[in-house]
Amino acid sequence: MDLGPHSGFIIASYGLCLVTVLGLIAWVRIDKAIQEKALRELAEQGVSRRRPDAGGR
Amino acid sequence: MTSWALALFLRDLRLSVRVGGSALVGVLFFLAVVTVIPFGVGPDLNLLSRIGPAILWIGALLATLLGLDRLFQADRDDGTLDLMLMAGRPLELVVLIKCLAHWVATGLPLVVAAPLLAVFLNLEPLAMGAVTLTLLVGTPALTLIGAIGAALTVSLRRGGLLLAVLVVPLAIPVLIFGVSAADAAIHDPVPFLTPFLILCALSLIAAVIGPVASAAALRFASD
Amino acid sequence: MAFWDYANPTRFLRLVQVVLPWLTGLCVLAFAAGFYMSFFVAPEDYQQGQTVRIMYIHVPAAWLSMMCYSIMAVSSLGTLVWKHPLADVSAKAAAPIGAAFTFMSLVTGSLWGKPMWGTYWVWDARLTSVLVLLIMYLGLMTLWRTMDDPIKAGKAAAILTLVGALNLPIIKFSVDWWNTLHQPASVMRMDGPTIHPDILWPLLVMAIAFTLLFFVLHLMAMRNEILRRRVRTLRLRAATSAHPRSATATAQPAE
Amino acid sequence: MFEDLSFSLNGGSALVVTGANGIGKSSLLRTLAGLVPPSHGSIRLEGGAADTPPEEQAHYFGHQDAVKPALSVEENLQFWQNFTAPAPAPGFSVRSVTPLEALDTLGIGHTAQLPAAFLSAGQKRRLSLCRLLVTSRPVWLMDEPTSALDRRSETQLLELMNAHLAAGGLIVTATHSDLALADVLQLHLQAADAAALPVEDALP
Repeated sequence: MDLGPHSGFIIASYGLCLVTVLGLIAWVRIDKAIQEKALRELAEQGVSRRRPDAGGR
Repeated sequence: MTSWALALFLRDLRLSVRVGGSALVGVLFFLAVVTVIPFGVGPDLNLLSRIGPAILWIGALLATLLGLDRLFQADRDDGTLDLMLMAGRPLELVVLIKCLAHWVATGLPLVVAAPLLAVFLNLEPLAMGAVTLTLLVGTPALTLIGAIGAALTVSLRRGGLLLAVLVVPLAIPVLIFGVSAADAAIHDPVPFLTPFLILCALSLIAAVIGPVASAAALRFASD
Repeated sequence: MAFWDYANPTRFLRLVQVVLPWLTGLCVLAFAAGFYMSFFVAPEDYQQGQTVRIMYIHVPAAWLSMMCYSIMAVSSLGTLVWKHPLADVSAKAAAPIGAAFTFMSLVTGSLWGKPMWGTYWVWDARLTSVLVLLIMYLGLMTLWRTMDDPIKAGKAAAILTLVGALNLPIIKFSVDWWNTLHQPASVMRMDGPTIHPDILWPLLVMAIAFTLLFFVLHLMAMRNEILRRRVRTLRLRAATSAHPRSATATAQPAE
Repeated sequence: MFEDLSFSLNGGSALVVTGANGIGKSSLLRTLAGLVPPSHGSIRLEGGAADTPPEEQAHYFGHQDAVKPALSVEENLQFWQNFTAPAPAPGFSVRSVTPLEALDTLGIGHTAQLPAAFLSAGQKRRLSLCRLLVTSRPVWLMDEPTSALDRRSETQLLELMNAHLAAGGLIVTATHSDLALADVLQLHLQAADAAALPVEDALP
């Protein structure tokens, strides 16, 4: 379709929005991977969540 | 021989990026200053584009000063500074590297943000480029001169404000030649290169005087 | 009260696991419909031509930027008044998303403004208020980052969010007043488009799509935040017990 | 601050500085560390690198831990190993260990990857102590080394100090508690005119 004389601006605004949303999705996914990796490593070390008497406090 | 320098640089960079660091607070402050000025002078775009380079430079100066008070104080508070004095590394170089890391973490983001903020001030693309270029060359001088103030106020509990008072007069030449170089690029007949080269020279001089003076101040501060 | 049933993070995570795929699917469908309608159903504006199509992302993004702040304000009330354990998780997870939507509405607005007004930015009352909102979002995000303890940071941020929520109408009002004092004659004001159903429907569908997107991202970010706190607790425990396997044998008085 | 204070110390021996609170034990150590210039007099380290000032051949283990909470435990230690210049001396032979070995020695190896913010006060103290092991320097200046340490860590600390002495190192420490060190000289600081007893070394 023809977007007229200002097609550059229209494409740019849709494109930038797309980039921002993809950035948000990437942030959420990467963050999840980092936290899950840390949880796995802690589980391998043998630190368990269900043992409230283990901590000093 | 240079591995200790790299280790120090990376450590300071990490500290400013991690939790509790202040890497992006400076840019945020820069944005806030540039946003507030039109409320004071009015939204006239012609006026704003005329004083735009000056606004950006003053904003960058204030943002740089704001982040400097912790440059040495954080290290003094937990005893790191004592150990650095005993580490057997030239203190002038240590200061220079700390300044470099601080500039990469707080000064460089200001330079990157400058073209974006220039849009708010209705600057022409040429003016945008000129301001960004002068900031790229001039903000290291601000950091290095500010380091002297940071070293002098390192033992004071509320050193931040005093630091600004001490450093602002010293930073005036940088501001003068930074703004005039940016202005010269916009208004054609005035030569751009003369003030720009003086600005470069100021940065180079600061790279010598800053570390030497700061190192001397830090040596006296440890008691 | 159903709201309180999900105070338990584990139960909340299970709920997210169930709801998220459906929500994502709906979101994708809504965006497909929204894009189709905004490009092929909606007519071009007799005055603005094709650039009016920017409106279909600009306006929903602006709405969402305000809705997100309202959600953060309610969450902050939840933190301070009702002490709901997930409230500050919700507020913290919403801030970057809100900042991103605000950023989108600013960028699209300025890309719309260039062909219409001849400049990327004017200190128009509405634009300026949104810029102030962006600064508040970024400030809140920084406040969260500078504090190590999530509970303390959550309370501080909640106070700032609520003060901001009370302040935003005042800011909007004063910016309006400042702007009418100064409004330079050279800037052409955009007239609000007469709402014709052909425009209204795509706009509404896009607004629904953006809202769904917000909730998908918000739930995912909340889940990450819960995991992050879990990691933090476990790490603290890992540090205090000298040998995690035989923690009871070596338990020392902390500090 | 001090008058007529002079002492000398040979390789392989320790000097324990005692005295009432506020008498200047810490100041003496900080003077030896080169952090406070002596008003007159001099500090010499014979047998070390001639062109290196004494404080650059010494480790200072003071009240402050110099631990950055935002860095991981290993990053903290790795930085000090890279940053601090080692000072080899002829009569002193200790190889510096890697950060992980040092952490294991002091029983905090399992925290290596954690941010240092999660450590307790005693663990931070032990992390700070690891610093002395990762860079080899002949002189240890230790201000109240046992504070915030539990009994087991205290025993470990004594073992480390004795090993350092056995390798030909020097230790100057200010303390209130009795330290079971191999070869000890006492320096008792007193107020007023009888400022300090000059202490002579016992070993050749």
